[in-house]
Amino acid sequence: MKTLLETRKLTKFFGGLAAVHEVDFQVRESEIVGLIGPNGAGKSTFFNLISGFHPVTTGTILFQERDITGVKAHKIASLGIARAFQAATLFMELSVFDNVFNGLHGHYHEPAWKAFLHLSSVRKEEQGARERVREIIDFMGLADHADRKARNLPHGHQKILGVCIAMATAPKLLLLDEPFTGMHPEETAVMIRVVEKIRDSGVTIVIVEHNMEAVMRLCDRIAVLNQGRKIAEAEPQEIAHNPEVIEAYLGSDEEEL
Amino acid sequence: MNRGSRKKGIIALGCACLILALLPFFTDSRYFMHLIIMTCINIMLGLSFSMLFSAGLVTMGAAGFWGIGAYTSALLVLKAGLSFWVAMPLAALATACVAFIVGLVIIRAPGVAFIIQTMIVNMILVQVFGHFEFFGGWAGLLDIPAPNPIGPITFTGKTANYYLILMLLLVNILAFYALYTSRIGRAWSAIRLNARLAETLSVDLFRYRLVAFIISSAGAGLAGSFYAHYFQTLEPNMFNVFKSIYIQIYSILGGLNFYIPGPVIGAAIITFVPELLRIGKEIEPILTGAVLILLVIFLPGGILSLPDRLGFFTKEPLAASSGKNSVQEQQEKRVL
Amino acid sequence: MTIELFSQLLLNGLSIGLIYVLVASGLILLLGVVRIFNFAHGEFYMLGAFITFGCCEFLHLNFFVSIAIAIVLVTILSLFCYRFIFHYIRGDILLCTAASIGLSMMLLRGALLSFGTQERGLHPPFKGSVGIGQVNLPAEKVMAILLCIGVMFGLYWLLMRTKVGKAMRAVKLDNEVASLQGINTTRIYQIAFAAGCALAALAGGIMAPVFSITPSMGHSLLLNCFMALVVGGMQSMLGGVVGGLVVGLVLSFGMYFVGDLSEILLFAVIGVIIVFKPGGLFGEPEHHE
Amino acid sequence: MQSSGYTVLDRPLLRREVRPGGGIMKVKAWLLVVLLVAFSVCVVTGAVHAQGVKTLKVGTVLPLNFGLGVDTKKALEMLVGQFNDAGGITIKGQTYKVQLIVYDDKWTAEAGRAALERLVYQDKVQYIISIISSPTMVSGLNMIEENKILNLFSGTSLRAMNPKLRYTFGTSTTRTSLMPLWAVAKKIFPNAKTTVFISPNDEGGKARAAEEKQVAEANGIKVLDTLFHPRDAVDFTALAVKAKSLNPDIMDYPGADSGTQFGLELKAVHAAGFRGNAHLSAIAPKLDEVMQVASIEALEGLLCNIKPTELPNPPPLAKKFKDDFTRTYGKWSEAAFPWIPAWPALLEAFKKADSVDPTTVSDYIASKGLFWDRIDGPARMVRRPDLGNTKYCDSVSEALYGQIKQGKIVHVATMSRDEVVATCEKVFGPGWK
Repeated sequence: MKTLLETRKLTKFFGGLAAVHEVDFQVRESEIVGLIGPNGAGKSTFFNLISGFHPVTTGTILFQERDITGVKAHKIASLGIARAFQAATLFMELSVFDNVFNGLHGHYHEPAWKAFLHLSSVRKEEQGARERVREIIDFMGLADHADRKARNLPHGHQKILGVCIAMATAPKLLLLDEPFTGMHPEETAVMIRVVEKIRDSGVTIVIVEHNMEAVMRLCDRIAVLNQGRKIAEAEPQEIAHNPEVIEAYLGSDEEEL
Repeated sequence: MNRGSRKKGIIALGCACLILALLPFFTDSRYFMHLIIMTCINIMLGLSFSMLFSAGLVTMGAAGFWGIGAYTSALLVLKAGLSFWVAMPLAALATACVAFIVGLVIIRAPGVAFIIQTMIVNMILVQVFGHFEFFGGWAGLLDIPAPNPIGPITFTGKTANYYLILMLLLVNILAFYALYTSRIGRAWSAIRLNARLAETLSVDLFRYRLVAFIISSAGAGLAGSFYAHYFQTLEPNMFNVFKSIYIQIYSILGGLNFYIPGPVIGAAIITFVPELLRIGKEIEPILTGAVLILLVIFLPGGILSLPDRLGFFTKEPLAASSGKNSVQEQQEKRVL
Repeated sequence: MTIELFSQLLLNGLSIGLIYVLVASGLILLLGVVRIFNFAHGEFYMLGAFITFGCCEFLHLNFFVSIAIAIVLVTILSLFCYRFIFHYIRGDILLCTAASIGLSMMLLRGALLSFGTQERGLHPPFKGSVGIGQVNLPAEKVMAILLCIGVMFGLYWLLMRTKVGKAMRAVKLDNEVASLQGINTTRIYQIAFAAGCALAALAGGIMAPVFSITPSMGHSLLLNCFMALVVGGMQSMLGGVVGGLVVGLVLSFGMYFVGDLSEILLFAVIGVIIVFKPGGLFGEPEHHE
Repeated sequence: MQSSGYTVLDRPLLRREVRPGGGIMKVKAWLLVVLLVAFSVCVVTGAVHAQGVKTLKVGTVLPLNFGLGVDTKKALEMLVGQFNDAGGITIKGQTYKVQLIVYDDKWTAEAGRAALERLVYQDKVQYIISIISSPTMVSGLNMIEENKILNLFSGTSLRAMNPKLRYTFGTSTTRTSLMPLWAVAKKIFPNAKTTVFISPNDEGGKARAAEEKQVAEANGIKVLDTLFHPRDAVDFTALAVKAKSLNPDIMDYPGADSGTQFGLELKAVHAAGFRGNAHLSAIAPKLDEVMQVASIEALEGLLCNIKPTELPNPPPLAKKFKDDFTRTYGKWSEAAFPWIPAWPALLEAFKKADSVDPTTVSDYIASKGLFWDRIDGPARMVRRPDLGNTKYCDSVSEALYGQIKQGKIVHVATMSRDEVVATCEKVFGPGWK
């Protein structure tokens, strides 16, 4: 399998503090990789570096063997890296449909002046986009809620909607930031099904998550970050028994394995 | 934007156009017509503000760009001898060019800094208009001719000018409406509602904001061009920061979430209330100030939120979730 | 350019700049903690000057006592304004701006009508001038410099060392987290608003013997203070201090060398600064990239 | 861990805290609607109150956001009230009373134009007097001319001297009283050779500085430099240091404000070490205000126009005005003084032209001129050939000059209106009468 995403000695300093320190990390096509670690281990910063929100201090990021270090966030997004945020970061005032509709922004080919004039070619293109939105919503099981405001959805649905929006960009790589946090068991089960469905559709996924059960179940491989460094990377079973990992978690008193 | 609200909007626009088009037949007060014309100009300025707001930016410099339009148009007519009808689009173009250059510098400024920097740009423009004799200095420009007549129609009276500004306003509204309903407008609203998320959806924040800045300034420039030839005199202080602040109040009073009807209502109120209170003589500003404060406190969503407030046409509860909302907002905030 | 001339202009710029520092710090406090763009700030400054003048001239009180009374009265007024206006719309910067414009209109015209139409000036509490080297500076300006520096240090101590100051900084960073930690944010908003307005009143009191006292005296000052914010940045008090001094010095030196172009000169300086540091000298970095 | 780099604005730009109590807010909102409706009904009905017959409507637009505007309004209201109480004016057997309509222009063109539009089209006034602010003046000139309204303005804008204007006349003498000032200065300071101007950089300041430069040089005094400052400046230290370094014999303040700003200029110039004791000002300073900011030493030697009300023995007209004003409003203020001569001029013009028709009156003034008694002495209309206007358009009045010694005004010279005209003609060429 080809390597989709690779970081080489990726480092980020905030002031004098290393949030991410010389992390080498690889994601191959069509796998689900988990990224775990105690609070403050640098997982979210790592995501922010990949999606271009923070400038990298040193190191390189390769996506499909292309160097994307220092590329702006919206360019990275249009290359095919999508991201669903930690909490429900949505367009709260918009309907579910419009939320997903916004996700299709990078997929219009007609030039902007035509869009301004609402020419028939543009209308046709938008019609196509609307159908695509319907498909995504159906696929993710939100069809019943299409006209509700995102603000008024239950928490679990909001998180699924977040994934929907990311999926609308037709990504090659999907970064999921804590998709299971704050969910009931039933909602978690739904989300797991959603993630599996996405994987089956051929999208590569990286998950940052605290919910070990879900991570263990979903991931093909797990990497562990602690204090900005990668301390382990292996199959789920091995990770569970890795002494350094257990030490990291026990030492921080945060989470139990 | 769903079909229902579009239909409603078109009906509202049609009715408003009809009423406004027939207005001169019902009144013979030229003072009233003057106020209506000023209202139309102010509406165009308010629309310019709310377009930037739709892209998540707040400007306190709209009056400066208004001034660029006014001065360009006046100078082109006075010094280069062009016809008003040529000078008007050129004025809008010149304003857009200045906005492009200014935007390159200030669009990147974070949040509140952008607000103050637009204010500074406005002050700079006023100083430039005042300091250089080319622009007429602090005394300003005098005897700017009225728009050139088209066939039998002359633009010296109020009525012809009124129809002219009404046409400009209509064009302005339609163009802005077309933008808001296109993917450009959707990208703006995405930026306003959640800039971070919009960025991950491959929306180029800088470019879209710059486009909003340029287009909104061009709208203000267009209004300025008309203003110069209607008012026939210009002086730098017409375009000072305090005017910009009023422009912002138009949108706030009307309702910030109503990009087009908001400024219409707000500008009408801010233009007419002080005139109604004129009989209060020297205490007029105290009364106007009180009205402003009361409106802001009691109707924070703007005048247009009144129907919602009173419970008309509400399909979905407005603040359905009170406790949960703020928790979500907190979480949302931490992501940023 | 002789050294005397240089130091004369420098000291003059400092004395004016420090006033901008006081008012701009108040604005930063309001902007950072309460999130209000207070366009009525100039009017609080004006009220401070008028009250100081009234106490000195009609009640024949000591100058410093008069300033204290001005601060107290303006603080009470500002708390009143906060409770009945800004409390209802707190957190929304645009609504607060609109309301503060309304307040500014009311206070300005109210002052003109109630204090009378005569322009005022306060006779300096100290006679003569102070010689520093070969430079003579009027005593009231020396006093202004010393008072401002003292107040700024006091403010620094207040923000950095006291419990209230720490709470303020916490609210400024993140009001929800602060309220989760048991800080009464409503109270902090009130205190910050009052403190910001009190600083303006203090500045007005200090300036009363230096310049004239008119109802519209706050207007141009407020605009200069906004420029100070752009120069220094809106994030920290340090930004206000540096911004205020830069504005004061540029205007002082500019007035000597280029006359009425001094404002344009100031704008040029600001332009250069925001091209290289969009958030101001001590402002927050860019966030888009 | 998360660094947003966006600390002040960490919170979204717009966030409304959710407030409980929707029900109460609904009631409040209804209440607001009712209040607003009631309010506008009151306003509209108040505006349409009945008016008596045979009343002349006289309009004025004043900057009520400044002390001088408020005081002028008071003075005009008092004068018009006295006039009506005295039975009005009888022209061709018909008695007229005057209704004065005052509007606020906030010294802005937009509000000023709206106020004028209201005066002209709504209130249908035929006479407008005492406009002070030049933005209002300039933005309304065309409309006033088109509607044939007699316009006796008080401001200093030179724009209104345009020969194309038929209905507009200047009644302020600030433009004309500075020429004799330099003649007086030549007598009082015989050894003076050089001067420096300190002037605001707005329209009025620049125009005055240019005029005064011409006058000074005609009197053989060299203008070393003109230093401009922003109109609302308060800190003049740097400017004063510069002016002092040029070492002039006379310090002159063309177009200066008459109140505390002038005082601040004097104070700064004094503090900079200027001890020539020769200051000039063409505008009569409001001494009580000036002395609040400037010390007696700083004022020493100032040669300026003075108002007759400030003399120890004021002439009867001035004394009556001062007494009436003090009685009516409890406190004397000289701020209104330069702005009210339009009122007696209007009455005199009615009498002389024997008509109240604005066109007849305007044509009479333009062709025959007008002599009337201002409160500060006899005045007359003059032509301004130097500005290309050969109709009577500007005014000249008897001028009093005084010098300040030990904080007191000492009357040094009186120029009758003919002498004033003569000195003007000497500088600007003949043909004024």
